[in-house]
Amino acid sequence: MKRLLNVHEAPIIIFTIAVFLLFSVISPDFFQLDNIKLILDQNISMFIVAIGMTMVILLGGMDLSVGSVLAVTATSVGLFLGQGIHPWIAALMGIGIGVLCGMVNGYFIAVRKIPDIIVTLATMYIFRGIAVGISGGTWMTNFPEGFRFFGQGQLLGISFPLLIAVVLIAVFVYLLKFTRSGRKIYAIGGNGSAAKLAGISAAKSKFMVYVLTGLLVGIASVIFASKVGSVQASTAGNSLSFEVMAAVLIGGGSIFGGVGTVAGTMLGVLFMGIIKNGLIISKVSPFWVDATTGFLIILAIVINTLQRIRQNKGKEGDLI
Amino acid sequence: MKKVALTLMTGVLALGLAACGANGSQPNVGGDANQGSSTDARTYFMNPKSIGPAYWAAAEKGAKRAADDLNVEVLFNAPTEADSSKQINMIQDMLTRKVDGIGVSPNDAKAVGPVFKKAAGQDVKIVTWDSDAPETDRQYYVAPATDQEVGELLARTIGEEIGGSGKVAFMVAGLGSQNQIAKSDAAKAYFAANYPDIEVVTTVASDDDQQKAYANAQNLIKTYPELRGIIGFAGGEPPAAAEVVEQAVKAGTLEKNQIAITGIAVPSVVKNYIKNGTIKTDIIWDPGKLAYATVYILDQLAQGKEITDGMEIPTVGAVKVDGQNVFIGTLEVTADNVDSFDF
Amino acid sequence: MSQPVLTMEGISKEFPGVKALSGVNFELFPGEVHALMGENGAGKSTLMKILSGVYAPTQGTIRLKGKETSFRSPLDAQRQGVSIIHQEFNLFTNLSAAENIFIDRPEMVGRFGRIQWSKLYNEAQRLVDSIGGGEIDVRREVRHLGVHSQQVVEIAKALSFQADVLIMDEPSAALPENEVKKMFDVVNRLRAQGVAIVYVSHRMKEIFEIADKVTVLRDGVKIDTRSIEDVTEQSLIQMMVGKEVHRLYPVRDQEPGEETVLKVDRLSLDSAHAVSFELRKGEILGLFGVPGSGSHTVAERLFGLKRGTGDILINGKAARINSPGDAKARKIAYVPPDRHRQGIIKPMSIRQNLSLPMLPQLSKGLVLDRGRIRRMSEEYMEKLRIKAPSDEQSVDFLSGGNQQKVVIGKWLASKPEILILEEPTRGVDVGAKAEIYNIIHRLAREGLSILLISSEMPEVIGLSDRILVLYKGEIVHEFAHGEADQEQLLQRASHPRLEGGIL
Amino acid sequence: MSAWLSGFSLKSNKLLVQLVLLLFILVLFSILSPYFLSVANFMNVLNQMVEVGLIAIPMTMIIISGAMDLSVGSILAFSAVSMGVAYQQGVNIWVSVGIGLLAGLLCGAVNGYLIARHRMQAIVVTIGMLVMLRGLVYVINEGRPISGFPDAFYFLGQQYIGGIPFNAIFLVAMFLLASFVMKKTRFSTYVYGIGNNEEVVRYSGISVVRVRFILFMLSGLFSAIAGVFLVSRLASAEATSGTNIELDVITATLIGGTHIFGGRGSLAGTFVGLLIIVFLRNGLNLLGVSVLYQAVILGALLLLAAGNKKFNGE
Repeated sequence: MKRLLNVHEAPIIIFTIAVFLLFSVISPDFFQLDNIKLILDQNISMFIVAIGMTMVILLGGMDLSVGSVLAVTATSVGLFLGQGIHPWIAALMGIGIGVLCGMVNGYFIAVRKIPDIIVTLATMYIFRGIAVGISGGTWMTNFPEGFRFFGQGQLLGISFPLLIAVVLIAVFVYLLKFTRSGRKIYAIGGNGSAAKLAGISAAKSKFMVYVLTGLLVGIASVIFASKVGSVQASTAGNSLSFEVMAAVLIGGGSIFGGVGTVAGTMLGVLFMGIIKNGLIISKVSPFWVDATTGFLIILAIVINTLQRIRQNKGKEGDLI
Repeated sequence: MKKVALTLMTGVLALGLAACGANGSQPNVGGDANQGSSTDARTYFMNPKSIGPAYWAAAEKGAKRAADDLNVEVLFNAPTEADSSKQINMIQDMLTRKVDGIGVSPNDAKAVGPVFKKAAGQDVKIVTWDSDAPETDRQYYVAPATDQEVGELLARTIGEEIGGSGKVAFMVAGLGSQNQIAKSDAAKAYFAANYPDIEVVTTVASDDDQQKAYANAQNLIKTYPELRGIIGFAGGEPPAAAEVVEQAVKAGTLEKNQIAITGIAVPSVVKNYIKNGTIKTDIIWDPGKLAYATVYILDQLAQGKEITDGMEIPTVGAVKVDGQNVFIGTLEVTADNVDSFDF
Repeated sequence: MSQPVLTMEGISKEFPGVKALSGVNFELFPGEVHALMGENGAGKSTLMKILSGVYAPTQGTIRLKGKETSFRSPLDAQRQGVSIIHQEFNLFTNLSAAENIFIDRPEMVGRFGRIQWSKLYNEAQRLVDSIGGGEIDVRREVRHLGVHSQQVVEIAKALSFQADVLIMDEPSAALPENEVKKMFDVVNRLRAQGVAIVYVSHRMKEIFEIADKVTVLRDGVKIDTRSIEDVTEQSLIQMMVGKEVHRLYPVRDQEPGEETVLKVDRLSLDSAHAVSFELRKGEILGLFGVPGSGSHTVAERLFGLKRGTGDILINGKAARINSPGDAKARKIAYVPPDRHRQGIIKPMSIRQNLSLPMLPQLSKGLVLDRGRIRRMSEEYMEKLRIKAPSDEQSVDFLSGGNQQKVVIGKWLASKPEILILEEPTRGVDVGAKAEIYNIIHRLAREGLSILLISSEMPEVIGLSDRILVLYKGEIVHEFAHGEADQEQLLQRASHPRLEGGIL
Repeated sequence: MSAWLSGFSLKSNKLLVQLVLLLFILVLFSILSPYFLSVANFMNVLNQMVEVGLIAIPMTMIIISGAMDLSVGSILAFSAVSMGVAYQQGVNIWVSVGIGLLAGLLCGAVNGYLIARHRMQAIVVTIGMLVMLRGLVYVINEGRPISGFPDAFYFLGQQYIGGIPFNAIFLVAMFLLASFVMKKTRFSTYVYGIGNNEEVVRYSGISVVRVRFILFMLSGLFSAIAGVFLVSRLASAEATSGTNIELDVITATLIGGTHIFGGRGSLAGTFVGLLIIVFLRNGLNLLGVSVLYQAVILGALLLLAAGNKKFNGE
């Protein structure tokens, strides 16, 4: 038990379980296989985007533009489909556009060395403008039947998007935990100057991370478009960046970089998803939903902070 | 302190410049601003709630067509989000441009009061469309019908479809949006009066976010297994509800036709759902015609002409004028006529 | 002996306006421990930085195993077999000890780019064990390790590169005495394996214990290289400081007063340890302890940076000190050990730094009194002889000594009664050191009570009226004026109980 | 000589760059649009920039101190609606205003308590507050706009004095007052000091907690004042007011040359940055440029400004 408590994600695990139990008691509809599937299903794009945001935050940065990138890619996919392009090719092209957006961010951040927050604030405006511009103000909708597969299809009896998310999570857990590239991200975020001394190029890693984030957002947007069935360029992914950042930080990440895991982030997303779903299932007045969500986010952060303090106290040895 | 002084000086300088500029350019502008005379460059500002949604894009087309037909200039613009204060800033900017009339779909009926008063003071014609701002200086309100009528129509549609009893949920774009509140209140009142066995279980809001609307609909059918109907009060809600219901039916968690859906949505967006029967009836009006009528009325006003009941507006047809309200009428979209709409 | 593994010839290094090294020759043979000595500012650190690939020399050649070479970066130097262990850790505190040792190393990567964690952990544990760090779990994150364990990780990291040449910069500074012994064991083992070690330290005793040769630098010039048998402590000091040796510590010509200004009673350092002592008016009380003894915590407690239990009496009155603000109100001033992090705000001017603690007193109501601030700042610039063209210059451009004087000056302006000085001359050159010592003396003579916390033994011995020795959170010995020498002091601070009967 | 110039002198150079940019925008739009260069239009713009401007004052200070407050928009709405509800309950309008301001202070205090006292990450806490307060706004009045305030109250946001909008005069007065504080008082030294090196300020016997707390209280207060002015200008208190205003405020601050990592920046710069974005918007509106392109232009400008700063700074 004590070992368990020392796991970095311990507080959020416990808190998530507590909230889960609370909802299960309040509403009999909550703790059901169907509903759990539903929660996962509703948050697929969040899960995927949050992987990218985890890496960005590990490097000590933040990406405010993910929502706008989602809008650009989803709109492009819609346009391609409207041109009668095969769904798979349209999806791949859309993902390519996501990568391109990531490269734009990466270029300004890693090469031109402009602070992340400024670049992504700017590209947030720019990409959103482009998205609405190319959409011509109309909705992307009436997608061909073949495109539905990405958001609603089944493979081996499992939801296809869920499968994609699981694969991506596995790949990135592996990447961050087991490869040099992944460990470099932790090293740079943990101690930039020591990383430099060890010959690690922060610029390369940063560029790569923003490109990968673009890729992930691209994938998420294809699933998003297919699942929701329609894309409105002006509002798609509007509050995505804040929500995803909150999820990463709730999952134990630190805004100063170097700390956080994909697993923790996924818990963070799950936590937010459970709250949103649970509040509605529990038939809470709609006016209270946002207020309660915000309160629980703050509570989660408070708990995280307490854990950090507790861990620092447990430092080995001397008086210093 | 030096820097502040420097800044202020620049400001003063700029204002000075502005003052000179204003004097210099007055003769030019003055000509345009003269009311009513039949100069060929009459300019109107058409201001929807926001830019982006398909509904307003369709309206823009109608406004542009009116501009061509009437040989006037129409500027069509709004903030990217349905934000009252940004909308008003934009109207103020346009008043500076000395347009001859403004057609506004206010995000907040009360908040446009002051800017309308100012416009009226400049003898700019004011017409609200799609959403009204009563008790302001607006001259006419152009709408398909009143919010109350639309709300009642939606309630009646769903009431008939589900046979007069059962649970119904409302999906709105924003909990704070005036026209959404008015319509949903009217629908509730209609149920209370005509279908006492219908219970409105909840109202969920998407904040105009498609994904959130989608998640809301998912949560609704999950939370209320015996739900019989959903009314979507804004363009994004019915397709989200239909998508979710269709997927649930496909997955076998919901019986076909268990949940009836109706609402306000552009036909092109819900075409597929209407064709395969997920939505039986969709209430809409042609936003293009609405905008066309608005520009037409503005132009009539600017030329000092009368607005009369039953007057014929080209491409729109005869309109009903009731006091200061102009109604172009609503349309019911069903599987039979869905292909006949071009918006 | 065989061929030298490393030869440096005619090494010079110039920075804009400063010649840090001129024409230094240096030879290093396999299997020798070569001590590099010199006062701060003598050029030691520049030479080390050239050797480890941080700087390129302006002139001169480096030959490694007979071949002329150059180091493009620290990593390049490491790959060529020259590793350095810095005094300040370069660790990723968010990563495990093992990963720190083998960060970004291709040899730990297996198929599919997979890092071989078990191999990595095993190798790391083996390395750490081999230098007496057996109690360290290399899977733990470094931020959970204590300072000395972190140092062991640093050493293991350097060793992991199969180093031919190992530079150790003040390796014992952070280690407790028993660890120093273990570290010597490692050094001896490495020497036996033929690794050449450059050992940089101020600690005479260690030099004589471990080194084979010693090279002394002064003012960027090499004075001499000698075999350790050919030198004594006295002659080494002579070589290092030149003729200034006698004037470094001014003669104490006044006795401290009788009245007790500060009385500390059972002041807790952590849950298990507490200290009690008294400080008299005009007294310089030295507080000495090896790192980890708690001397730093004493300062933190007195200045309200850390809370705990126990009584603090100032002029006989109980004082509650829960924040630095409380301490300041009780006329306690604190010159912290790390001036870059705790002492000066670099982009700000000397004047702004000097006036920072005193701004409430230098304001008329809410508005700053520019005139008084300028006069105050100019007064202390002059009093402390801070060398700068103007007090509106940013402190970033000052030398270490002058920066330190700014930190002292900003507290003197508050007219404190008790001044806590911690490592007042760290990273300060000899000339400035002497000046700062003079300032300390003058202040004591003017009646200021000073608590001097320092890890430099000569400083503590040379300045203090009394010395308290702290060991693992307890005061274990008190030396009266003139009673202590370096050997005794170190002994008491290292393992007091071996001597028996002190407590 | 140049080496002796401290980092602070760079600031004035930067301000010059921004002033040139502003002037360029003014001249450009004067040429492009015959309607731009007129007193009425300028007064209009002044009237519109007040809310963003008021919040930009504490935001500049907070960013200089190395933190950020993303909850300002929600605080604005919370205060505005609190005031409206109080008035609806029959409370005197000026007392209601007081209640609105108190509500803002309270939100600021919560932020300050968590961030200053418990050293939590400012961005995270304020995102949480952003969501929670916006939710509470809907709880308070179920999302219905509140209007029907007495005419005396509209003075704040709608009255012109000598041809100049009263709220703009108030904004300039606030900027001058804040500039005075950020130049002439010790508070400013503390704020810049914390932004550069928080530890040193703490080790100088100054309560960093108190300074940070005050900053977030100020942020709450000014957001509330902005809310009151907004209600007065629009004659209506809405649940959605102030949504995304934090982005405008931060953009103005950054274009104004304040460094995102703290330690450097000035209110004068923010004021110029504010003028740049409002005149840009106004000019583009007058030209009938769609808001879509406006967003793109604003983003590009931000990148340019930040990139340019790299060039002549650091």
